Amino acid sequence: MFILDIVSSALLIAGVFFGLTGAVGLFKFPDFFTRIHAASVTDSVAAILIIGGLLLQTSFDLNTAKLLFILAFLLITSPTASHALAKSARHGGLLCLAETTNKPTDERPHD
Amino acid sequence: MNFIFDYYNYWVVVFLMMAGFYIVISANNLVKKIVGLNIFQTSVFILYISMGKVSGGTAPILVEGVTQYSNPLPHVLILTAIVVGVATTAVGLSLIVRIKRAYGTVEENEFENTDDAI
Amino acid sequence: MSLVLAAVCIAIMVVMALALARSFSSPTVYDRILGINMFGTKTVLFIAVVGFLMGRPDFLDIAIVYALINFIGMVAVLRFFEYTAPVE
Amino acid sequence: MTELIDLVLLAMLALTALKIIFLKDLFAVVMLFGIYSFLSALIFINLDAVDVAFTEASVGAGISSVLMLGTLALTGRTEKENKRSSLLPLLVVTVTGAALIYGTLDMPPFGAANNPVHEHVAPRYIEESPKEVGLPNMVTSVLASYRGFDTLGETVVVFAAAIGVLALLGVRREKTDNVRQSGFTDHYVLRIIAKLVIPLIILFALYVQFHGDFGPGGGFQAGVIAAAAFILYALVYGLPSAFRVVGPKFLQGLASFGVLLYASVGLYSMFKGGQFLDYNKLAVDPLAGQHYGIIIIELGVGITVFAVMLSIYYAFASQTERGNT
Repeated sequence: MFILDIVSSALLIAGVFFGLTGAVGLFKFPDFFTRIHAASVTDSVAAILIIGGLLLQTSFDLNTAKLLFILAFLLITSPTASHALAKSARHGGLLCLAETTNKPTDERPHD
Repeated sequence: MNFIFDYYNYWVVVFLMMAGFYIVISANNLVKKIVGLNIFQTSVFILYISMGKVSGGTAPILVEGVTQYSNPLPHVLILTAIVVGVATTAVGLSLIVRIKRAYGTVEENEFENTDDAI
Repeated sequence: MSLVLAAVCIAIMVVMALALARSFSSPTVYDRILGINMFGTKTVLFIAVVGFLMGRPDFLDIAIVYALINFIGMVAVLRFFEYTAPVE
Repeated sequence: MTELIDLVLLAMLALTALKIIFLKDLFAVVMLFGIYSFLSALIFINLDAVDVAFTEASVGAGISSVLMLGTLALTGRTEKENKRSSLLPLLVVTVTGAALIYGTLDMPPFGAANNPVHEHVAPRYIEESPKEVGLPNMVTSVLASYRGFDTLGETVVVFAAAIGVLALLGVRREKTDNVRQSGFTDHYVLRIIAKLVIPLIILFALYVQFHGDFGPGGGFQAGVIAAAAFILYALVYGLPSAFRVVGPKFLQGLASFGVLLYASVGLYSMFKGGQFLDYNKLAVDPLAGQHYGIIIIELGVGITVFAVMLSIYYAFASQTERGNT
């Protein structure tokens, strides 16, 4: 049990680390598309690690199944949500940093 | 110090209530008024649930080896209140949609300029 | 073990606060939506950890509901945003 | 630890409420209101009210926000500048708030086990309900059995709200030959994923419906979650496709069926010689009777709430799609 606890703690702490870096990236990155990258990539890694850490503390009952369901659901929906958001932003005429510095016109990108 | 820990929950609830109340009486836009009403309503829910909490108790779902449970009665009252709350919110919002169609605006101070014909 | 869980809990609350701050003051409306989405996914993890911290992990159902509603809310925001986007 | 979490969450809640006051962009206001609901649901979990948290997360954050967004699509998304002075409202709010704070000082301290609230009927519910009703979830036993009459009233109120919304807005069925393209036609990833996720959501709704006796959940929550699955379908694939799956007329029938199912349990128990909604008479063994009664009325509640929430959404969405061509 002792080893399981250590592994579980390590996973949890690593997960929280990724969550924090994602949150910092939300503020530090220069334009929207890099920010969405920071937020969503670290988000999915953090979810895997934290739920993995919690999985080691269950005793293979209904809770394990529920945790796996949450993990699967998050892994399906959260990248989809990020993708849809990025696509809507692109559609709505938001430019990434390279485009705004190269040609400062406000023209709408054709996709 | 103990005094603060005994009451801070109620005080924050009062603050939230007043925030909702302020939105209701000061906002011009009817949709924002509905949001304010909902904030007020949610703060009342928190007040009820705070009263039902017992320190050291746990959720009122029977488990072995636990004797101290939180009070289930406020939970029941609030559970149904939430569903009824969303139903009344829906009626309010549909009234707003009709107001927009009849008067062309949802800003409170612009109604004076239109006549009463629907 | 519960010490680690408590620390993780506090750290997730910090992340939630940061995401909330992002959605309070954001350069574009999409950043606001991004902050809110991140807030939602973090609350799912928060509920899971709190369940284990309090020793009643059978409340993971609520975390599932959060994940569901967060996704549907996100889709609804994008959908109705397309309708409302032209600001006169 | 509970107190610390409570304090941090309440602080976030207060900040969100403050931010909502000052924002002029109504779209952001509604999104922050969704966060506000989420945060209050977290507080409910922390204060042991798991069933309430379940309801608040699905109903408050989900359905309310979606309906408000639908309204905004029709009424415009910015609040106009307010020329009136905000001094008078501030004064009113300060005076009322001070009076309420003065009133809280007379209240019993937060969390004490011997508060008056905990000494009236609550001990009976906690000690006797597992024996009398036979369910581990006390909230469900109180909701469905001890206060069954009250819950019938709530279900009727929800039903009446649906009638009100439909009378005000109505659901316009578009003719099938000129169905406009609606929904996310170019979000292919979203369309595929929605197809994958919707069955999972409906499965989860059924789990919540029938597991509500043992864990958090029940008819109200399950109905809302099932409605959310169909709302997701309508959002992604457009309203006409959703009408082909579940038509508005069918939903109206379903809503009344749920209420009738609930009431008929009460009538049946009267017919068997008991009081209205006296589940003990439903079977030979009173405990089994309680079980049957609770399962059936929860089903009635679930069906009504599902149908009502979905028809309200249909009413709003058909207005939106019509208003923005």
